[in-house]
Amino acid sequence: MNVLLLVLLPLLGAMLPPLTIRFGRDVCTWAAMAVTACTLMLAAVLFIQALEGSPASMHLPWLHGIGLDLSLRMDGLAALFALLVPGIGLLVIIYARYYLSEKDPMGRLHGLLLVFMSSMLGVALSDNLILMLIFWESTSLSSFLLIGFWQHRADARQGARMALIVTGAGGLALLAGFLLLGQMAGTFRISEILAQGDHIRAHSLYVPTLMLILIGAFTKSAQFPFHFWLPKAMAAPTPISAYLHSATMVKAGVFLLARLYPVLSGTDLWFFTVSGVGLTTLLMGAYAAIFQHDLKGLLAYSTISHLGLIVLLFGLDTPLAAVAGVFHIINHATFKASLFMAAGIIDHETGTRDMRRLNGLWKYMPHTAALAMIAAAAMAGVPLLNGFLSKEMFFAETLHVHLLGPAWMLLPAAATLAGIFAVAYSARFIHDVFFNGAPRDLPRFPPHEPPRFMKIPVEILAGACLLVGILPALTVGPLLDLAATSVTGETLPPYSLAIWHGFNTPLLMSLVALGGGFAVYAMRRRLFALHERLPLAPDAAALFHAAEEALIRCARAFLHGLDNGSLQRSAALLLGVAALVMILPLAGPAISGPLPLTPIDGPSLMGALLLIAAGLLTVLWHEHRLSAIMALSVVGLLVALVFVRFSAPDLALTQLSVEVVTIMLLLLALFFIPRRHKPRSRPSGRFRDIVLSTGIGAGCGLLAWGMLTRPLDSISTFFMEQSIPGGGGANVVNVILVDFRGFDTLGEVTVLAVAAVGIFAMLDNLRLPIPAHDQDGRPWAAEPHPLILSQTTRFLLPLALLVSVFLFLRGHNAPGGGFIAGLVTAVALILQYMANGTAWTQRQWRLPFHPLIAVGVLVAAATGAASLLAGHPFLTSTFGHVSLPIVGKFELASAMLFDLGVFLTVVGVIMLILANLGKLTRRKIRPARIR
Amino acid sequence: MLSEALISLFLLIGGAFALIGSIGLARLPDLFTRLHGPTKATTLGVGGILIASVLHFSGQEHALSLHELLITLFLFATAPVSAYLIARSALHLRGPDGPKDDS
Amino acid sequence: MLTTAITVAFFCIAAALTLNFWRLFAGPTLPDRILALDTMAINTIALLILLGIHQNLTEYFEAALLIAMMGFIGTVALCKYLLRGDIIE
Amino acid sequence: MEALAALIIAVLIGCGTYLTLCARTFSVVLGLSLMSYAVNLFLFFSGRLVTGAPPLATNIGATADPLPQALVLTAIVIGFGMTAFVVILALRALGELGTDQVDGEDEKP
Amino acid sequence: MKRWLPQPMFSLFLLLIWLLLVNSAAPGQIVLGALLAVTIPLFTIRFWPDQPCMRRPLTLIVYLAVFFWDIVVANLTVARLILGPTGRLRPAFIRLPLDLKNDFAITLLAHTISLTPGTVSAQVAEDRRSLLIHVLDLDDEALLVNRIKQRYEAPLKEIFPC
Amino acid sequence: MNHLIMIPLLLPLAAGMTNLLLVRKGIGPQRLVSVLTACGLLAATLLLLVRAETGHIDTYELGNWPAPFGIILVLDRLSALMLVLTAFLTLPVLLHACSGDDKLGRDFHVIFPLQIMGLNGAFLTGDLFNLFVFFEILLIASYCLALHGLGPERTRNALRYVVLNLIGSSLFLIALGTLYGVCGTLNMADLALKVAGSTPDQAPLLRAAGLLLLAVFGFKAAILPLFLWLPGLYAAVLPSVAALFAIMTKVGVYAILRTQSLIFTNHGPVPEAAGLLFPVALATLAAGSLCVLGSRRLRVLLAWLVIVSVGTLLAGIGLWNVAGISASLYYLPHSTLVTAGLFLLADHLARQRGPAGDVLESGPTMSRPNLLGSLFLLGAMAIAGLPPLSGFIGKLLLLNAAQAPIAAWLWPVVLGGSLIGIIALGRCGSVLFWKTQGDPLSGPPVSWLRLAPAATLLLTAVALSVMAGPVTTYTDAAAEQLLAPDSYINAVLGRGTP
Repeated sequence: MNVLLLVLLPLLGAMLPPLTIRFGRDVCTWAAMAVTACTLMLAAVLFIQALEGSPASMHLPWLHGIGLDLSLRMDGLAALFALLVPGIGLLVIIYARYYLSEKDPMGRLHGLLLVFMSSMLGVALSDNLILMLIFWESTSLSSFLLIGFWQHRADARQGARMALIVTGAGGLALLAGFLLLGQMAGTFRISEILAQGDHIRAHSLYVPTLMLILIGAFTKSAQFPFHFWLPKAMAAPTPISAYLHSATMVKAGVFLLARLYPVLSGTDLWFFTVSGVGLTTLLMGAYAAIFQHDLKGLLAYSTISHLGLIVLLFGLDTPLAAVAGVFHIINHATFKASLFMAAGIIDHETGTRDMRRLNGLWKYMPHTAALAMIAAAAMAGVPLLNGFLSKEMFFAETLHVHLLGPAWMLLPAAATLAGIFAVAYSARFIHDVFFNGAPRDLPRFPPHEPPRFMKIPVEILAGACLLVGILPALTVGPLLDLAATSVTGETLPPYSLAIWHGFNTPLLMSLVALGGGFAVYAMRRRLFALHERLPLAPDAAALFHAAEEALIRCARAFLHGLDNGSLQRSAALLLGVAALVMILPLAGPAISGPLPLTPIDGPSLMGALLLIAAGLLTVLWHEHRLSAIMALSVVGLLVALVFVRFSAPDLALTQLSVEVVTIMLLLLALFFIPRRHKPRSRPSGRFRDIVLSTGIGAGCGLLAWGMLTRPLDSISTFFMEQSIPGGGGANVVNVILVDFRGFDTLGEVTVLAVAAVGIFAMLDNLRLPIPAHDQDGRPWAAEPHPLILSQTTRFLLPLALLVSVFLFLRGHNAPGGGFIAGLVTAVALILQYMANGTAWTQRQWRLPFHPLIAVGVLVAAATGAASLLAGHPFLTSTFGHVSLPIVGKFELASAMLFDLGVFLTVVGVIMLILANLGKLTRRKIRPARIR
Repeated sequence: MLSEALISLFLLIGGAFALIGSIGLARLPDLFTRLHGPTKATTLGVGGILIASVLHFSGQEHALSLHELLITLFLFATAPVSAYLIARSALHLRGPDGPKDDS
Repeated sequence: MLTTAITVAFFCIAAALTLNFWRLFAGPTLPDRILALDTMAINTIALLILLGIHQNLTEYFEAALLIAMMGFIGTVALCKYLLRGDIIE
Repeated sequence: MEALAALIIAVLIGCGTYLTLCARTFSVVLGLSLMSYAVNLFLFFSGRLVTGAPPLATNIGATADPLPQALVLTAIVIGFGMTAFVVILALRALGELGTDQVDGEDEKP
Repeated sequence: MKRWLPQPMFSLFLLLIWLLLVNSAAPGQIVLGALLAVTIPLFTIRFWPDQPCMRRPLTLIVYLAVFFWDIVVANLTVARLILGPTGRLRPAFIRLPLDLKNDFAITLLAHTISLTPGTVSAQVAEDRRSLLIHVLDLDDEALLVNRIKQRYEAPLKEIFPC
Repeated sequence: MNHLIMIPLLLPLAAGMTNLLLVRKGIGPQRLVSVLTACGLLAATLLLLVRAETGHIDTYELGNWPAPFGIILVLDRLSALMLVLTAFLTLPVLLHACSGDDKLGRDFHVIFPLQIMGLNGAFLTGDLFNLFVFFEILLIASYCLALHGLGPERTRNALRYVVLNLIGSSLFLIALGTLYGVCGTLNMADLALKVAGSTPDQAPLLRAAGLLLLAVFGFKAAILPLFLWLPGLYAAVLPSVAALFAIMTKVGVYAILRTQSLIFTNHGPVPEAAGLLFPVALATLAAGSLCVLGSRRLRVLLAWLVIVSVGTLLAGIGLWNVAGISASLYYLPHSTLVTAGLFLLADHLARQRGPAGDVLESGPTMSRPNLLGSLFLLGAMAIAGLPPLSGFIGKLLLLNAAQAPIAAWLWPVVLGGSLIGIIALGRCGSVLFWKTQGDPLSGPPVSWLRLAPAATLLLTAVALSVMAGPVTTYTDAAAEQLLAPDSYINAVLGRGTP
């Protein structure tokens, strides 16, 4: 549990600084420090436990199904990081208190630092690959927020995004690699996986797994060719750089190499890839560092270089190299953190980091200079400092590599060369800044020593460099031992942490490096000139940026090309897909079924031909719109005839009445729609339309043909049999509608109701120009309501209502029903509107349409719900026969009440739509813009 | 047998008149003359067939089946209005000069 | 005899419908087309009744009645459009 | 008769499709209406072609399949609601956008 | 009475229609029809504010008889004209001066004219003083006007005096 | 037979109609009705979830007619999940809308419950035609909601949406007609039996019908060539409506899952449809991701993210194994709720940014940048699939579900999509929150209360990831239930058939 606490403590503590910032910067810092200190102490306790041989661990199931559990374990390697991360963190927090200006949001910085600390601890402590990945990605994300801390600066935003993208991409690769690893091992538990090294190395998926994991590690640790994000990340405030790029973020990559060392290492592929990349990075970073003019840039490249060194060490694939690697992790953390802080102090006090302007600061800030010199010397590998020790071990290990065969000399030579570069840039850091004449137009002059407490972290770190450098075995011995053991997973071969191993080749290499380094530095002006003249190596960051921009441009082009806002294109795509899926399965000889065909008779043939002709006429006339409407209504009429021809009188009734309402709607709309002739611009478009139409038509026709020529065994016999005994009606279609499938009908009236409400909303405040004359420029007829028409409709209305009642009442047993009755009523009422005008009609009687609709649907629903009271399912119908004197026996069915609901809704809906549409022209009209 | 003959007669009359009305519609030279065919001949044609139907179903079910008359009533009530409105629209479309004798 | 008469009547009505359609197609004016449509509706009534007699079914009566009503209303709407543009003012 | 039925459906659907692909709201509405007629017919035909036997429980012997008829009825009603909606929407679009073009091409004057 | 049965004749007519519709004269249907014949006018009377006053139902029946006979004759005439050579037709518009005042009566007259031989009413003048009639084959305008006035307008004037 | 199953349908219907009666009574009572309804729905659906969790499949025979004849409502684990998701989405969206969006027209509270009813009905029904009817209800309601507030952009996009859906509905009916014409039944369980027992002679028709259904549902779900209607629409409608629409595509996904797992199983006589799903899903995912990157407005970007999530969901379903479907079922609530939350958040951002709106360009500083920024970060992390939030877990489950040969296709696309998501959202967040200039606009800063709905939705990403264990247990069970449709068929046709 304590392990979990170790991760949770900073995470929860992260809320403290933002909350306490209102009490002042000091309180905020104290809060952050307290949290960190507690974490550090806890880590120390756990470390001691681990030293005593009982490493703490915990295991909580989370997503156990796929093996993702909350498993944490404090082994040696984890302990190393568990100490480093809060340790350096504590110093960074103190330092940041003085580094940040008044207007920087310190609460956010400290909070984010703590979150970051928590994620980093999580990475170190995870005993589950996926869990580790979770923390891994959180470090990417929190580093994104940290790097972008100065959000107003474009370089900060860009650097942050670049870091996020590169490390995020690496994280995704890592995820894939982890998943593969998990699939190979059958578990995501790291401690279990570590035991399966041989099995995994022999597995066919080893190569992709290794590559993916290495991509993850290399992006995080800024290895070539993914190194470019790190210098850009220097836009962050220096405390953040000091933290992220010395001890934590970038170390996550090498941590991963160390963590999976027992599983993945030990193959040629590992050796060549890891050491190759490490070596390249080592040299490239060191070389580039020399030529940086920005203090932090120099440090950034040196960081890259040192990370390359560590990676190279792990790549060398010997236990002692691994020890050296672990050792260098510690050392690099200490000296690099202090160097960043020193650079920050200089920046803070002088206002610049440009080494061409910073000169001779020794005079102004000797204390800082002394500290920086210690740290820089450690970086250069000067004896008596910790850097020397690990570098010595590194040189020694390069001599023992046998895989290269006759070319074995290359590696030591390259290592020495890197050493030379390291000395050169360290020398430059010191000499250029503190000596080398006088400062040149510094933004802040004269500089002086920073506040006392700002130097304390640097002093502690520099002290550590010295202490470890002089007394390595006493100070870091046990930690290193423990950590390195858990890296290699086996007992380490004997090694000694001592300053003096006698005169040997590594010492010689060190001396060469020192001497060479100073020599290179001495020649720096000539080298700078030479470097300037070198053909510019492609700048990876610029390339990355260009690639990103290109990708976005490409995406925009794609997006723009995809969607031009055209309805037609989307419709064509949908219809095209439909045509394909209909035609492709049917394009075989087996489309005709076995059923014998029914004979064609003359009138039917004629009707069919007329129907087809009317359809084509609609297309032909679509520019002459009124004619097209007429052709359409012929289609409707003939479709109704088809329904009658094939025994569906109910359908014919519905079709006819819906038809006329549709026509009215279209006419109402047509009044407003301007008429223009515009030939279709592209013949290709028309060709496409014709092909598509033919395709869809052919597809549907084939489907219909295939269907009609095959026998059907349907469930309808049940309805035929049950209609009278179960539904109390002889008209099976109506009984299906109100009883067997009454739920569909309820849905259908709901659709109508919603449509009406929506239409009402659309008509609200709709302003359309009212044409003063018809399409040929003729003014409209003067007489709005022809006498003969209005007189006739007065007579027709009662008749129509009678018919409507008739259709309603008999619907259950013969063609008819609530829907058709509703339509007839509505149409008859609309006829009044047409013949007498909206104003007159509404003066006579104003129907409340909205409530009518609501009541209609509610009546239908309530009829259905009434059966719930009796304990039957919704919409269970009941019916009975009632006898009255004179009248005789007649049937009453609950379904009729349901039908009444339908009736009311339909009347309400149609009236609402048509009457309100008709009212459009009565509004006060403003001339609208019509193109 | 007699009833069947009667029904057949009415059917033929009805069919013939309906056809004649439509021939008129197709054949006559201008709208106003065409108007005469459908308003009268077709209406009567439908009437004939409706009477046939009345006879047929009354004979079938041995009870008076008169509801087809209703359709006739409807047609008589509406056909003139339709004709009137169509004529009126044609007059309107012809222009403001008002009705002229057609030539 | 009845069958023959029905068949003949069927053909008459079918021919009538075709002629109506021809008029609808040929126009030339919009009122012509409306007239053709109206006539078509009326002929359709005849067709339905005929079908009823033919199949000995009374179920088509309502459809015929409805065509009489709806055909009329459709014609009114179309004419109103020609006359006034706005069919419901 | 089956061939005729299939032909009717093919032609109506084809015409509807063609009109739907036109660049003006009015044509689109016409096309959608045509298409919905055709689709209703298709659904209706899925109960096969039965002549002279409306699905009344009082009828003796085989009748037409009532279920597709009920479905078509529902479909007609829903189709009507949708057509009405799209007609008014076309008007609304005309009012708001000042154009009845829908091919997205002539938005620029 | 007036309140609950605003149009007694019309209600009777509706009952008749109802019985026609249901195609039966069962007692139940008569009761139901009567109920509807009373209730529907209660509602629709709002849309028929200008009720014509009707006298002399007998004249109406005579009028209807004449009317139906004329329809048959009209059809034969028109059939002959249609099937004959169309070139010989003498179509023309004539204007019929109106004596009728009642709107409903004018409407009835227009209906009658449209349904009878060779004439279609085409426009009621805005002042309702005259009726424009299209004649398929015009022989003598004065004769026709006279015939219409006597045969149709006069009885209508009697039936609907106000 | 338990009547509880009717609540998700009847309650919103009654609420909608009550609100229609209350239309002239002002917004207050309507809001009350809507909110109470939403709460009631949440409670009822949770009870249903508890029932379904046991693995028992509830059926409800409407009108007391037995299975293949009457309409049957079926509650299995998948339906219950969708119901709860809908209810859970509804409440915050409604509350957000009540802070102003609903006043832009009189009928918001009429339509809104009916939209929910349509959704619930689609999730519950066991009858194909009834599914069509509920699709129409939810579509017509969605048209109205899409147009709510009106304005040219909304109208333009709604017109396209409506017309395309009308075409889609026509195609749906054709597929339905073909199925009925071949099998003679509409009940999905019965159809499953009939299709399984079909003759080779019927196969071409069934194949066409199956593919057509897939195309129609795919269109509603917004798969690759058919998704053009979505981005413009979602960016144009009111934010609360867009948030609700986050579930609209999921209805398509649900319908695909239901019909393909039940009727056109990949081992049945018509395997094509199921087989097509996977490549189409990947293509959708890829194209959607690219468009995410190309978007210039936040809401357009979010809309494309909806499409990406559809691709992801269908990819999981396309694997046709328990793990894949379970992954999708886990991902489904996540993507719905988080996208909805982001849409709501985008509304707040756009208001804060004044004239800059949601255009991804430098705008004024926001008045509570840390709060809004944290919420945005939360949502962006979740939707981009960054750990430890639900998006990551969903993708993890999905990646883990793919076995060797197919993983080679799935992994690169899903991971690449994630990367593009990270790039796009990183740019987006950096522009919105970092690249600011000038002071905050005058006007009250956004209050906690107003942010609460968005925050609730976004925080479900945390809840879903913490609860990943139990949730995946449920989705695993649901996926197993789907892949063994016999239990469904037996439950539906258990009685009433000889």
